[in-house]
Amino acid sequence: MFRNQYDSDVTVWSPQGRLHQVEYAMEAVNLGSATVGLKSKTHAVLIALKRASSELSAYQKKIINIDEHIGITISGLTADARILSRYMRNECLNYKYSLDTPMPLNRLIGYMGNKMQHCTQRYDRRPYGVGLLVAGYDELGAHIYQTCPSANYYDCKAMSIGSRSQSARTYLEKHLEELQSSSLEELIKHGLRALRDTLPPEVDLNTKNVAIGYVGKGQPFKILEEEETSPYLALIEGEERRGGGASAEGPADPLREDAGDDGPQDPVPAVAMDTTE
Amino acid sequence: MSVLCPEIPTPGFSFENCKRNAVLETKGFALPKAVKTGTTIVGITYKDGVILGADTRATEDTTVADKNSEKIHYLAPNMYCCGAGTAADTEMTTQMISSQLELHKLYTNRVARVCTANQLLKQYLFRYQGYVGAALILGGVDVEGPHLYMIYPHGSSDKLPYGTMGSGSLAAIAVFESRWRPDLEEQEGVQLVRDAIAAGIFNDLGSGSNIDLCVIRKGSVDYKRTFDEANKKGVKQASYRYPRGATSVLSTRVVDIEEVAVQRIEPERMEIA
Amino acid sequence: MPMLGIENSIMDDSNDWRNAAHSTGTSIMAAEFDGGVIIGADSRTTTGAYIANRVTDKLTKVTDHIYCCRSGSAADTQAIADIVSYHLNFHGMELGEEPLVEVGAAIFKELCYNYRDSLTAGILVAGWDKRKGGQIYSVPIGGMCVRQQVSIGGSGSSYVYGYVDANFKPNMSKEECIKFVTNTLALAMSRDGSSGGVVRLGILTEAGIERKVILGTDLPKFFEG
Amino acid sequence: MFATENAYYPDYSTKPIQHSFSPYADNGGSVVAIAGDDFVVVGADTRLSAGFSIYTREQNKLFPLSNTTVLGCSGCWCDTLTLTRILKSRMQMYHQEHNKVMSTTACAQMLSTMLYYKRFFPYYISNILVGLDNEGKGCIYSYDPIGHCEKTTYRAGGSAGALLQPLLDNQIGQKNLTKVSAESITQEKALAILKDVFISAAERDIYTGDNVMINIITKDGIKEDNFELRKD
Amino acid sequence: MSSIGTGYDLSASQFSPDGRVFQVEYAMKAVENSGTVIGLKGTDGIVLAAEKLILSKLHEPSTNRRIFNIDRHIGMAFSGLIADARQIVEIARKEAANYRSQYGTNIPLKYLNDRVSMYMHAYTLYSAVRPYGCSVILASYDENEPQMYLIDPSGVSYGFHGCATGKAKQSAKTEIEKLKLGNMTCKDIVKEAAKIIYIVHDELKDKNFELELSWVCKDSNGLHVKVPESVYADAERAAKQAMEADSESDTEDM
Amino acid sequence: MFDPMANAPPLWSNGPTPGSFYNFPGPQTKPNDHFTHSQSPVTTATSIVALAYDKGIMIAGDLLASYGSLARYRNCPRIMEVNDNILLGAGGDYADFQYVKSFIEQKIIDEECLDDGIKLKPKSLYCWLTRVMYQRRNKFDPLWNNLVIGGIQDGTPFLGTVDKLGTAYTDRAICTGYGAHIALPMIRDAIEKKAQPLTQAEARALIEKSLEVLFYRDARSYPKYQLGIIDQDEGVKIEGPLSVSQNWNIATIIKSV
Repeated sequence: MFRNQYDSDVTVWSPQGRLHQVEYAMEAVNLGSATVGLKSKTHAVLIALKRASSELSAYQKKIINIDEHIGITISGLTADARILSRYMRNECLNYKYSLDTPMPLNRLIGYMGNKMQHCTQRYDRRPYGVGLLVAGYDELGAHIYQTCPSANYYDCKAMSIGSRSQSARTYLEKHLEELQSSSLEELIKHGLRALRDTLPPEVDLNTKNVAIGYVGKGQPFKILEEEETSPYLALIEGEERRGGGASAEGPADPLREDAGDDGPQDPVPAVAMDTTE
Repeated sequence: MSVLCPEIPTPGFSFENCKRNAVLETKGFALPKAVKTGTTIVGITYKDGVILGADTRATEDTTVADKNSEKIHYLAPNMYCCGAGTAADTEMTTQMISSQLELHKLYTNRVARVCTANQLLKQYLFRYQGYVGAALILGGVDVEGPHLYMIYPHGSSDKLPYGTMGSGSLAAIAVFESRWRPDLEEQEGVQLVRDAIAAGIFNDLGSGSNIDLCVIRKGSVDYKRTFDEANKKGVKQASYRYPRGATSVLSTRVVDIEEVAVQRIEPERMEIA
Repeated sequence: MPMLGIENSIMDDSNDWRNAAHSTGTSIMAAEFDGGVIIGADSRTTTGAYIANRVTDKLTKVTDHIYCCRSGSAADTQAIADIVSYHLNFHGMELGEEPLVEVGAAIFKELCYNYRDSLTAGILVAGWDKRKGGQIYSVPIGGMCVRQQVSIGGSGSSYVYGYVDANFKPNMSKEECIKFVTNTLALAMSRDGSSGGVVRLGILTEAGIERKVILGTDLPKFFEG
Repeated sequence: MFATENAYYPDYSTKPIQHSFSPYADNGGSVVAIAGDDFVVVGADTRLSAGFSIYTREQNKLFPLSNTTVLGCSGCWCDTLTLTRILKSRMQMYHQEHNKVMSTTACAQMLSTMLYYKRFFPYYISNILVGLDNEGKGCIYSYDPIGHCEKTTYRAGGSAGALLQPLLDNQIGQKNLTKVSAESITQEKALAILKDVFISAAERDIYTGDNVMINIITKDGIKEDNFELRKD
Repeated sequence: MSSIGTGYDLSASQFSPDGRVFQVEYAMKAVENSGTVIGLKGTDGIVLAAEKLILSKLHEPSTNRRIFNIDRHIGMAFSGLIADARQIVEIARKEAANYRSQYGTNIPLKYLNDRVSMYMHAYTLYSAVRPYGCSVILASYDENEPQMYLIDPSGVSYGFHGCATGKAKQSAKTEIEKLKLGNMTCKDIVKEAAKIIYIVHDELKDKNFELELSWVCKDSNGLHVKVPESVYADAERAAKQAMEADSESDTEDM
Repeated sequence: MFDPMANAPPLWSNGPTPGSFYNFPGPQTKPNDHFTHSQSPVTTATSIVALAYDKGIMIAGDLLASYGSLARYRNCPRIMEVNDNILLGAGGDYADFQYVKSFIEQKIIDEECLDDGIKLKPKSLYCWLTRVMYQRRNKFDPLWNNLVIGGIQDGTPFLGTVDKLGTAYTDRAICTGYGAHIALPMIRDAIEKKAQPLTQAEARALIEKSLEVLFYRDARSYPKYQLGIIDQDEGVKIEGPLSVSQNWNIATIIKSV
C-alpha cells in the first residue's frame, strides 16, 4: 500500500480524490460502543451501550443533554464529544436568548457541520474523532440526526453508529415501517432490540450497560436513571435474539455509508468523505 | 386702568431670587419641592351653562400628598375655576381674584362677568412670567351666557367650548374630541365630564382618586364634591391594633394630684346706658 | 450609590408638552388689495408638539379698523394686544376720531422694542384709515417696525416667502387677494408642523371687518401631487 | 430680564435642540417579600410605567428561577429583561454542568457577582431574591444595583420600598415593640400583611397599582396568587 | 499523471517539474466521484438538476440536498464534498447579504461569481490548507437576463449556456449539446434536464438516487425555487418514459 | 457595515484571509472605531397606534416624516410586512427605521434561503429586537425608535413593543409617542367596556377615531396613513394611503378672546 504517502495531513488530497486523514477519523467512531437513535412522529429516542473501562471504573456517559429539547449520544473520542456538546449547548442557549424559542434541530446541526468542516481543511487542525446521534423535538417534529467526523450529517429515520452497529442498522431497516407510528414504549423496545443485536451472544443488556434518553412532544429531553431503565429491559427480556452473532465477525467493522453489502473488499474504508452522497 | 377695577398692589416678588435659585440649583442646592397637582381638570359648555370637573390627587414627586384635594375653586357665585400646577399658586391666585371679584361686584352692583375674571387672572399671571405656576380653567355664566376660558401659567388665555389642562389633559381631551357636540343636555354633559376626568385618573399617574364636578347654570350652581369615587381603597385583611403594653415604658414618675378648688366668678355686666 | 426612584424618565419626546410654554408657532399674513387689507392666520396653538388649541383666533381686534396678527408667545402677544387696544381706544376718544393705523403700529413697536429682552412677539398690524387706506406694518421680534404691501410672519412663513414673492401683485381684487392669502397660508400650514387647523381671514375695508373661516377640510390642495 | 426664555419657544429658537440620551428609565414597581420557617411569600405589583404614563397594567415582575427560587425585580425594565434572561441561561448551564438544580443560596451569590460585574454601568434594578435555603427555611436576599447582598427575613423594595420597609420593620420585625412574641410568622399572617402593605402602597405611591402577583414558595413548589389594586 | 507519487504532489503550494499543481487536480477527482449535476440556460431562466445518490434507507429523503438558495434570486448546485460545498454556500450568502447592505440592490451574479471564485482560488495557494473538493454552479435570473457560472476547485470559472459536473459529466455534456437551448423555455428544459439525469445515472454502480430540480426564471418571478410539484412530477414521468423507451430498444429489462 | 473581515475567517491563525486578496492594500480600519454616536433623532415620524382584536392585530401609522417642525416628507410608510405572520410598525428616527428594516429583511432572506420550513415568529422577532435595541443602548448609540411588533403566534394574536432602550412589553393595545397619551386612553376604555375581545370592524373604527383625535392634537401628525392588518383568516395586508376624517365645525363657534 503506497497510500501512506498521502495520509499524513488533512490538507492532502490523494490521487483518487480522497482525504485519508478524514477517513481515519471516521474509524474512530467505530471504536466506540454502539448507540442507536430512532424516532416516531412524536418522539425521538436514543439508546446506547455503555462500557466500563475496567472492573473498578464506572460506566461511561454515552448520552448527553444539550437543551430542553435536544440530547445526543456519542461514539468515538469522548473528549472531542465534550467540545462539540459544549458548542451545541452554547448555540442553543444563544438562540434561545435572542429569539425566545428553542433552536430548530436542522439549524443547530447545520452550524455544527460548518464548524466541523474547518477542521478538515487546515493543517493546524484534525477532524473531530467522534460521531453523534442527535435526538430532538422541534416545531417540525421529532428528529434523529447523525454527524460524522467528515463534517457530513444526515437527517435519519433511525440510525446506529459505533462498533458492530451494522447489525442494529439491519434491524432498524427491517422495522422502519413500524417506527413512524410507534408509541414511546414501543420505540424504546425497538431501540433496545437493535442495540442487543450488536452484542456478542455471551453479553446481554442490563441496567448498568444501557443508557436511554428520549424527547418528544411536551416531553423535555430525559435521560433515564438506572432504576428507570429496568422496566424497559424487562419488556424485551427473554425474546429470541436475532442475527446478532452474524455480524460479530470483525471487531472493527467499518461504518459503510453504502450499507456495506458489497461483499469483502480490500481494507480500504468506504468513501469516508462521501463524495458521492 | 379702569377705576372700576381696583389696582392690584405692586407685585411683591423679586425675580432676582428666581435667578439666584437657578444658580444655586446648579450648585446642588435643590429647592424644596412644592406640592404639585399633576392633575386632570376639564371644562365644557353645554346647552344651559358650564360644567367643570377635576380629579382629587395632589402629588409630591412620585408620592401622593393629598388623596382628596379640592381643585375646583370658588371665584364668584356664578363662576368657578379649576386649578392645575403648583397647589399653593392655584389656591392663592383664585382666592385673591375671588376677593377682587367680590369687591368689583359691590362697586358695580352687578354680577361679575366671566371675561372680567379672565382678564384679572391672566394679567396677574402675566406679571409673574410663569413663576406663579397656575394653569386654570375658568367657567361661569353671566348675562352673555356660559363662558369657558383656559388660562395658562404664562398669562395667555383661550376661550373655548371645551378644554382640558394638567398632566392628564391629553387623555381627557381625547374624550372631548370624540364625543363633545354643541347643545349637550346637562345629563350628557355631566357624563362626558366624568368620563374625561376618569380618562385622566386611569391613564395619567399624576391624577387619581375621586371625581369632583361643578355644574354652573344661569342663576344656580351645583357643586358635586366627590361626584364619583373612581377607585375604591382595598380592604385590609389583618388588624393593626397594637396589643396593650406594646410601647415600652422608659421611666415612671408618680405625681400626686392636688385638689384645687375652682370658683367661678360671674363677670360684671357692662353698663347699659 | 444612587438608589431607585430617580426622576429621569421625562426624556420621551412626546412629553415636551409638560415643559414647553404655550406658543403660537404660527403662519400669519397680511396683504393689501384694492380697497383695504386682508389678514389671515392659521388656528394652531402648540406646547411642544401638543396642540393645545386647534381653533385659536390669532386675528385680534385692536380697534374697529385696526387688527393685529399674533405670533410668538401667546401670553406676551395677548398682553401686548390688550395694552395697545386700551391705549388706542383711549387715544381715539381723546382725539374724537378713529386712530390711524400707523399710530397703532407705533405703540406696538414701542412696547416690543422696550421690552425686547423679555418678550417673544412677532406681530403684523393691519388696518384701514381715511388718510392712507389699507396698510400693513410688520413688528417682528426685536421691535423694529416697517410698512409693507404684503407681509408674512410666524414659524410657517419661512416656507412661503418664495410663493409670496412670486404671486403677490399690488391692487388685486378682493377675491383674487382672498385666494392668494388662503393659498399662501395653506402652503405654510402644510409644511410647518407648528401651524395648522383652519384658515381664519379678516377683510378690513372702510366698512370695518368681514370675518371668514376656511375649514381644514376645505383648504386648497392644488399643491399636492 | 431672562435671556434664556427662548428655550420655552422651540419654534423661535435659533439653536439646535439638544436631546440628551439617558440609557436608564425608571419603570417603577414594588416588590415585597416575607419569609417564614418553611415558606416564603413574595409579591410584586403589575404596573409598568414611565414618567406619568402607564405602559401596561399586566406586567409580571416575578421570575421563577427554579422550583425553590424566585426573583422579584423593579426599576429599569430593559435591564430587568436582560438580567433575567442571562440568569435563566446561567441556571441552565449550571444544571447541565453540575447535574442538579442551583440552590437558592448559590443563586444569591451568583446574582451578586453578576451585578457587580456591571459595576460601572450597572443594572438599575432593585432585586429581591427569595427561596428556601438548604434546610428548607424561607430566606430573602436583597440587593442594591451593583451587587451588595443582604440576607433578611422580610424586605420591601422598588418605588414604594421606602414607604413600606418601616411598616414591615414594625409589623414583622417587631421593632420598637416591647411585648414581642417569639412565635415565628405563619403563612396566613404573612400573606395578609403582604396584601395589606400593597394596598397602602397603592394609596401613596403613583408607580404602584393595578394588580399584585404573589408567589408562595414551600417545599411543594411555587403557588401563584394575585389580587387587584387601585388603578389610578 | 506521470508525476504521481514522485513527491511533487503533496502540497497545494508546490509545482511539479512539469508545471502542474497536482493537489488541485486531485481535488477535481473528488468532484468526479460525486453524483452528476447539470445547469441549463433557457431563454427565460435557468434550470438546475442534480442526481442525489441515496446512501441508506435509514436517511430521510430531504437530507443533504444538493441545490441551495444563495439569495432570493440566486441558486447554487454543487458536485463533490457536501461539507466543503456548505462552506461555499455560507460565503456566497454572506457576500450577497453584504452586497445588499452596502449597495441596496441584489448582487449581480457576475460579481458574486468573481468573489466566490477568488475565495476558492485562495485555498489553492498554500500548503496549510487544501483546495475545496467541490465544483459549484451558480445561477440567477435578474433583470430578465439568465446567467450561469461554473466554478472549479481551482477557482477557475466560466459562464455557460449549459454545463455539467460530477461523475457523468462527459455523457451529460454530450446530451446537453444535443439540445437547442437558445430557443427553449424553462418549462421545456425542466423535462430535458430530468431526462439527462436519468440517462447518465449508472444503475449498476449506484443503486438509488433522487432527482432534484430547481429553477430561477420568469415563471418563478425571478426567485430561485424548487420546481413546483406538478412540474416535477411531469418532468420525472417524461424522463422515466424516455428511459423505458430506451431500455426497450436495448431489449434489456431491469 | 461592510466589513470584508466578516466574510471569511483567516486561513490560519494570524494568516491571510481569503477576502483580503481582493481588497485594497493599506491599513484596515474597523468601522466602529471612530464613530460619533447619534445622540438625537433627525427626521422623525410620530405615533404608532396598534391593538389586538379577536382574530388578529391592527397597526396604523401616518405617512409623515418631520424634520424638526418641518413637515418634510409626506410619503414615508412605516408599517412593514415582515413575513406573512408578522407586521412591524415604527415611530421615531426614520433613518434608524430604514436600517432596522433592512436588517430584518436580510434576516428574512437568510431564512428563505435555508428553505427549512421554519418561519420567524412574532415573539422571536420581538425578543430579538429587544436584544438589538438593548445592545445599541449599551453602546450609547441607540436606535432612536419605538417599534411595535404584531402577529399571530400559535393561533392567538400577539402585540409587543420595544423602545430605544430595549424596554419591552406586550399588551392588548400599544400606542407610541403622542398616541400613548391621547389614543391609548380611548382604546383602553373601549377594550375595558367590552367584555369580549373587539371585532375587526370595531378595532378599525377605534383606530380611525384615534387617528382623527391625534391629528387634531399632535402637531407632527398627518391626515394620510397606512393600516396594517394581520388576521387569522384573511392573512396579512397593508392598506393605504387612507385619509383621516376631520370635523372643524367648532372653529366657527369661537370668537376672538
